[in-house]
Amino acid sequence: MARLNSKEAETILYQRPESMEARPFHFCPGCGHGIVFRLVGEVIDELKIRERAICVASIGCSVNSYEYFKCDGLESAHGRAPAVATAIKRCHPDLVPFTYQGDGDLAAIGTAEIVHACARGENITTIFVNNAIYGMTGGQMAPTTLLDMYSTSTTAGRKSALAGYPIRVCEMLSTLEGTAYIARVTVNSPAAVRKAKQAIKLAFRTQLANLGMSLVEVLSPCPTNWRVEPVKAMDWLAEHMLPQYPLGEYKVIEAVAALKKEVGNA
Amino acid sequence: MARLNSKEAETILYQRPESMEARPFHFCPGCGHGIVFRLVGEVIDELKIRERAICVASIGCSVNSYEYFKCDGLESAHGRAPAVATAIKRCHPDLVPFTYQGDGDLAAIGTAEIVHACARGENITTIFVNNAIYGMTGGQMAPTTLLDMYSTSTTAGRKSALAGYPIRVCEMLSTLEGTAYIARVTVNSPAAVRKAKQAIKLAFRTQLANLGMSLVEVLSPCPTNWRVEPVKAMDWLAEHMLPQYPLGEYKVIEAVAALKKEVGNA
Amino acid sequence: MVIDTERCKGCHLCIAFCPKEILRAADHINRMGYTPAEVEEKKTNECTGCGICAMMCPDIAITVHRLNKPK
Amino acid sequence: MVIDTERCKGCHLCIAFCPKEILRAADHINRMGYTPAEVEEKKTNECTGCGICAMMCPDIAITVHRLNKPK
Amino acid sequence: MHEEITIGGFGGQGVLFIGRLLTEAAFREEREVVYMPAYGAEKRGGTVWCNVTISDERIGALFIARPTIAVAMNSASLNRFKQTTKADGLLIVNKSLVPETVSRGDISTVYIPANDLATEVGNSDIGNLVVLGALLARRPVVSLDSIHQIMKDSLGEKQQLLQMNQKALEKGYRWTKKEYTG
Amino acid sequence: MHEEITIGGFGGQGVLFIGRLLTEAAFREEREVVYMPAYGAEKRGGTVWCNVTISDERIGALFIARPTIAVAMNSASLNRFKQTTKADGLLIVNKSLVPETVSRGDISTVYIPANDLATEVGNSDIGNLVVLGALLARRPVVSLDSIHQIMKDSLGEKQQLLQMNQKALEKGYRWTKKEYTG
Amino acid sequence: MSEKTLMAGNIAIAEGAILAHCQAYFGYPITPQNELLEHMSKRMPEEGRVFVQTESELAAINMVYGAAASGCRAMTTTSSPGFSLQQEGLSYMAGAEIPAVVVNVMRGGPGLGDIGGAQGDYFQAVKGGGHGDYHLITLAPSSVQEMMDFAMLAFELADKYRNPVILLPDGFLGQAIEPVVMRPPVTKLPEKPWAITGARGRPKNIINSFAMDPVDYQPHVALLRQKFQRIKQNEVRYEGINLDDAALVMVAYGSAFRSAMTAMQMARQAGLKVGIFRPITLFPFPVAPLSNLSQKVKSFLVVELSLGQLIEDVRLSLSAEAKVELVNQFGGVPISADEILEAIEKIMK
Amino acid sequence: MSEKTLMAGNIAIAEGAILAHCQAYFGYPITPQNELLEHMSKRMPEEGRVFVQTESELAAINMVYGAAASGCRAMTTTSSPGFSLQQEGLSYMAGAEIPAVVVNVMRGGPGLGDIGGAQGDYFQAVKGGGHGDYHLITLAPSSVQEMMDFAMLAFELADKYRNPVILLPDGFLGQAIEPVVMRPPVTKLPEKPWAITGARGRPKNIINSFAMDPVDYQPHVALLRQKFQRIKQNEVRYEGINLDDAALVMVAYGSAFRSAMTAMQMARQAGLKVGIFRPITLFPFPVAPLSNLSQKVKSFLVVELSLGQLIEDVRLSLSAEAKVELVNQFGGVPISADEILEAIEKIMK
Ligand SMILES: Cc1ncc(C[n+]2csc(CCOP(=O)(O)OP(=O)(O)O)c2C)c(N)n1
Ligand SMILES: Cc1ncc(C[n+]2csc(CCOP(=O)(O)OP(=O)(O)O)c2C)c(N)n1
Ligand code: SF4
Ligand code: SF4
Ligand code: SF4
Ligand code: SF4
Ligand code: SF4
Ligand code: SF4
Ligand SMILES: [Mg+2]
Ligand SMILES: [Mg+2]
Repeated sequence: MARLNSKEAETILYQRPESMEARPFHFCPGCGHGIVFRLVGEVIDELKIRERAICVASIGCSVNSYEYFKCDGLESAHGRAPAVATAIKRCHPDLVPFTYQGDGDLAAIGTAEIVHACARGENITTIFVNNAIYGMTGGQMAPTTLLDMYSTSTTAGRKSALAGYPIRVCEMLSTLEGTAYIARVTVNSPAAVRKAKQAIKLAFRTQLANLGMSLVEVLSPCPTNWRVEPVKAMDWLAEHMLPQYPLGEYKVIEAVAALKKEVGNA
Repeated sequence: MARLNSKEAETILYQRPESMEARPFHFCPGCGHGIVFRLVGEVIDELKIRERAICVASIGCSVNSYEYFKCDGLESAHGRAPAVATAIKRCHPDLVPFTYQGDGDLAAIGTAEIVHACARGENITTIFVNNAIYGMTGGQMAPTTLLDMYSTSTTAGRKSALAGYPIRVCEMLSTLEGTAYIARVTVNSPAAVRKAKQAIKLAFRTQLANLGMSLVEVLSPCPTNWRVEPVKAMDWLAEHMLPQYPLGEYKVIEAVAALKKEVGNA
Repeated sequence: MVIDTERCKGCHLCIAFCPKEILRAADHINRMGYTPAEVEEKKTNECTGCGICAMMCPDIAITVHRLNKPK
Repeated sequence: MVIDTERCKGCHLCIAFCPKEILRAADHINRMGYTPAEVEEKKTNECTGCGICAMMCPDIAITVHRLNKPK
Repeated sequence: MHEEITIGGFGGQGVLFIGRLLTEAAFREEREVVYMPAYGAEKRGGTVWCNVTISDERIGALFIARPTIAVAMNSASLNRFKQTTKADGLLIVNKSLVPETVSRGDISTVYIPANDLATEVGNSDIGNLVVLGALLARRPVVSLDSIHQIMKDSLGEKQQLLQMNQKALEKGYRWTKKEYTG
Repeated sequence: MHEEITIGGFGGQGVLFIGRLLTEAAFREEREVVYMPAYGAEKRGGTVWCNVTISDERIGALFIARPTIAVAMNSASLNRFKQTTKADGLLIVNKSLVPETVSRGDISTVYIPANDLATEVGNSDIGNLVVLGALLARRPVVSLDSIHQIMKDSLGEKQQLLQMNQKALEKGYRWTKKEYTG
Repeated sequence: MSEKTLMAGNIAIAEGAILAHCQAYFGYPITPQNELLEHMSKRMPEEGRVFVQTESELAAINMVYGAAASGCRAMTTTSSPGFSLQQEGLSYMAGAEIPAVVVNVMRGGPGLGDIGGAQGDYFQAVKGGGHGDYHLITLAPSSVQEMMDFAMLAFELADKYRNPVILLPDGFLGQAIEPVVMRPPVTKLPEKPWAITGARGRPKNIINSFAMDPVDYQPHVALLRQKFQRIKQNEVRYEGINLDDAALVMVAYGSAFRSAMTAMQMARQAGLKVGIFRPITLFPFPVAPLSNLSQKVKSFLVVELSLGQLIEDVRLSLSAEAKVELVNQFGGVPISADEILEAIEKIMK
Repeated sequence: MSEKTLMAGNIAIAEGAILAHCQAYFGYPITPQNELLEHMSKRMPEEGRVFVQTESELAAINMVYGAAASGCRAMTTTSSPGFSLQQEGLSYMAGAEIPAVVVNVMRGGPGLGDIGGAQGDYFQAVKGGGHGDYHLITLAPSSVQEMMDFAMLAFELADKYRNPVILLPDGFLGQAIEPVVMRPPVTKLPEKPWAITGARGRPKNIINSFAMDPVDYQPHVALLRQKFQRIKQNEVRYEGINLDDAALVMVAYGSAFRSAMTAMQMARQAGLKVGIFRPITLFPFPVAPLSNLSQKVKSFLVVELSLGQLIEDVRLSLSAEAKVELVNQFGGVPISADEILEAIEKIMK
């Protein structure tokens, strides 16, 4: 991650990734999207794929994600990013499209599109930000909202009898033969952030090696709609989300495992 | 199954179920739909639920299934039967809606609706007829079409690189917490038919006991689009479909297991 | 057992699955243009009423009766 | 390390995660109305350049430099 | 020249096939031609029909409401055509499967035992070609040769099938010439 | 009576809150009233504004293009209102946060150090209520009592908060009466 | 006036539906109607009725189909992109004669657009954004009171004609807060012997919009045509303001009408004889009243929040000699009384 | 005439697209256009191009969006219910200025309807079945030759205006077989510097139809409006037959036009001076040519396979005094020359 600038008398250890625009994020204070965006940017830098990467944005708080990366990008209709990315990859196998989707986008309205991108084994990468809530529209229940959790459409807490059970996306998608790499990570601590980045990087590498569908689910705080302070949100995440959504690698096909061995943590 | 008619000098062992109309099926010769319809009819008879059962038809060769049962019924838009059945059950918990869906209907266009009915744990029953093909529209590839299998849209056989991998629906849906009973059966032999009926019956019982979502996948022949004679189709099914789609019970929550024990094979 | 030959679509699944092998394809076609199944005349008595033919029939064309044994 | 206080949204994640506990909330608000993080004056030297603050910052408001040791 | 031909029968009787043969022949003879099959509901059993319009001019309607030539391969289609066939039109009936006759004085009729004649050439299933022969015998909308050529082109490798088809066609043609001279 | 009031400021300054208070008061005083918030893009940071139209007659437009009363809680909204405020209108500016002044002779202005005055009553955050007091001091579109009553109804249990709010409102009212007599 | 309440337009629709005894609500979040869904998530369970937050607008419309087919008053609410996703379902509902209410709180488009209020879905709602020949009764409220009243009316009309009814406010009306007179709740619901409620002691019921053979389907569509004809004859609603002496008549609905009202007041003050014709039912469009009016008035000004959609129906209604102009906004931006006044002045001098 | 081939309408569209260098095809089976999809499943891989059978029409339209946004000529084909599902996507494509071709081989509706041919999706295609203000260029072929030619033209127009183009045949045309003159393949494709092809040696490209603030989105919609205006000025296409001496002019497109042709021949034989005006572009509708024609001819007969949709655009085009009648079929049933002739005779005497 360190970048040596020989002309200066100092080493820059952390700074905005080169593949990212200077424009500040529109997110709320302490929003996990900001961390995830930066990780994606760092991975694009490190894999040197800015010129080939295509940011396939979805609809949610990350709606205009294409504005933050210095790569080509486009907007998808709500839930359809995997279809859009599929087409781009099929038409241009040299490009590196990735979708950036929230839990409402991917796990509610976009269920069919992500399932079938996985079933087809599309050679694309999905960054799936699970904050257990519909952030953009003001905090309604998402498919991933926890039981008993408050949301503006489950003000007495989500009850399974009325509103069903949270969906475990990684577990579900791992049953599909076309998936090559599926992992769940989070960003609620420096160690977790480091792991999240490794997973995102491996997902992109999976695409670069043409191994099939790669997806990283990132458990991410939404302090605004969780109604807690940003710092507390990190604890809330650990306490409430992790038990329902265990971290880990859910699918690592042999070729990806080999790749992983090969590159180590680089 | 035997029905004793004391006034007659003979016992009728097999006949058209009482809950079914006399009208002949519109299916092709040897079509598995006919067998599955009859099994559903027998189960409705035996559970005495004709007056409460609602046939939620889908779009496929079974498009007009409501015409064959003597219960109320309605058509759904392609893939949306689980949503339609959800609403009926929510509005009328005393009714017994069941969806009857093909593999194109349920596993392609209707992916989101079945996944979310399962995630919500709707107390409905789905009969899912997997014939590995789009029957009604003339034999195009379905999501469940086998690799290398001929279809009118994969005339050189389905290749995963172009057309992805077959979806194992039971395996996928079993990951969802709201499912109570999920099983895969077939109808390619008398023994298989008997088991299929037991599974269908248990699925309906699951609904009657308010235990959550129940789904029975029936591997079923489509001689017309498989381009084999009906009798050979049964062998083809055993040889080609069973390896990809292992029979068995994929999800039996405890309460269903208890129910099963309680009722035995009745 | 009785086959409703006008409902029969000539798939011949019943023939294939009858354990007694007493069914065969008729030599005529019905109104829908199909070759219905029929019981070989000589073997009528061999039917055990097992119902397997009815169970496999996709067109509910078969009814199986059993003469009650007089008490 | 340098905090771009006009980018900072005052989430204070950096403060919470700095292992050296040398960051704190400023006593003023920035142009967007947020209370930015700042380094406690006395502790400037304690920064190890570990980069954890930058790693946790959701708004890429932190840059971490290290003075190169003269060879 | 302008002929509107409708052919109806059971699925499996080869109704669409002889429609396509006529269309292809007309096309080769450089006429304007439209082939319009019935589709869909009729797919699985029931009566199938198709329209072939052959003309020397730009063709309008895809559908034929009142055919100048109608071919009834089953009773259901006869029922229809006996009403719709145009005055001065020709109605061909497959007597092997259709017992009924028509009592209209303003059209010509041919009652041909197509399947029986087909059986004579060795395959009861190709009554459709017998009927096509009959049609061409009464109304040479295309030449017999064109049809032969097309069959030859498409069945070249399957000599036996080709010969059977050719015989059936000829049979229908000659039978009709003989029975309905004039 | 017909007043068109627009209030603008940063999110978090309580702009919508005083708009709602005015609306509720007008409603209780049995006037026609429309409250129209800005929504959406302004949700997360940026300038928030709302419109309150109070009238004795059926109200037309939901939006106010040229307010008769404008309240600028930040510079961005002053920038807008200095153009749009109607001739003979009233423009109230929160001097604590907005250094600029306006040079229009055809409107009345009030420059009130709302947050400073709010600090005096113990909470710098409730400058919005100070400004509301100022508005009512210059244009009694609703009575001060109505506002007090509404606050009492909604904050009944939170006595401390209620008293603080009441003080801020009065402060703004009295300050303005004093500074802008007539 | 104690029976009045201050209420946002979105909430008024929700409460109107509840008063109309809406038994089942299905919806998916989308701005600018989130408050409506959120309100229903609380109120429906309180009333012991059905609320499901669906996985998509597609699921929502198909759940409405199921609920209404089973005899319940059912509703979904959405905004423009979500409404597009419901077009297949709406066509099915019209085809199968399902009475239900669909609310489209319109926003700026096309595409993802923005969340400002707009009227760019006029064609989609009024001409039929789905496939095949059908019409949806379409009601255009222009005040918070009407949000409530028309929500109730929508359920009545839906049941009366066994047809989906669209409530078509723009986003601004959804957010606006105004005083509302609460209405008495509906207590008597119509019988629905056709509904899918279980074949108990009666022949079975079937709900569909399908025939294997077109020849069998056509008569059904012919019946629908007759029904649409009846609706056209019986259900036209509109409001006329200052038409008696008007030299220029504005035609507008929704929040555009509200701005037109103010513009009219301003114009009248300036001595300009301006009136307003407000279609309340967009389908059936008030063709005859407008046509009659145009015997007398020759100058019309259409005010809309779209690129010229309403104006087509106005043109189709007017007599040959009448002249029609357009003043509009679009893409989520409201129209001000001033711009309208300007247009009026341009025409009238 | 050796360059002619007998071909079904659906296949002609497929081959036309391939000749136009369609680089990516996405589709979901639906009658009556299955042959088209099946043909593409073979032909596209043969040509080394992209074919994906999608999980739904929704996925298909969004894949077309992606493929076309990345600079490829892309197409999807469907029939009525599937077209309804694509309305959101079409609105997005119009909003984001994506050039692509969508074929709707119309069948009987509403609802599941039947698989006969129909024209009940006229409003949906021409007025915009999706949300917000936009227009789709809509081409109406009426022969198998035109199925091929207009498929090619559709790609040209799409690229010329960066706008989706709809090809709108009815199901009967899809199934009909006629001789077709094969066209030379397109070899030169337009540059697309705006496309999403990777930000290599140029500033990044963004494709969207969104703004946080309506005030920022409106100018974009204003640009779209200008484009639609240009399309209206430049792209009107129509055919007139026997208009010179016509006392009655029929207006018809698609297979209804074909029946009208025969009816006209019959009428002329009976000495009735009948002509035909055939709109080829439904959007832009040939308003001016029809309007001009109506200076001369006062009697019009609209022939359509729907309950009165085309007739609205005809009415909007005609001069005040012209009279318009309707003769139609609907719900999947074709219209015969006889019925049309009857209508002609009724009017002319
Ligand atoms: C078809 C459609 N339906 C609904 C919406 C409204 N909408 C925008 S974002 C969103 C949900 C976003 O939630 P999520 O995907 O979890 O993203 P987050 O904001 O939490 O990051 C919804 C429902 C839309 N834009 N389009
Ligand atoms: C929205 C929509 N898309 C497509 C179709 C066309 N369609 C009808 S049935 C069918 C597939 C049926 O396949 P399956 O569900 O496997 O049922 P099967 O016929 O094999 O029993 C399709 C694609 C449709 N009716 N509606
Ligand atoms: S609402 Fe939640 S997810 Fe959206 S920007 Fe704010 S904190 Fe992030
Ligand atoms: S096509 Fe296949 S599934 Fe459909 S009826 Fe025929 S055999 Fe059955
Ligand atoms: S199984 Fe049934 S349909 Fe098939 S041949 Fe036997 S009787 Fe006939
Ligand atoms: S009942 Fe059993 S023995 Fe008798 S015909 Fe049927 S299968 Fe054969
Ligand atoms: S670099 Fe490390 S030590 Fe320095 S401020 Fe950041 S977290 Fe603290
Ligand atoms: S983590 Fe970043 S945004 Fe948050 S307080 Fe620290 S510097 Fe500011
Ligand atoms: Mg979320
Ligand atoms: Mg199938």
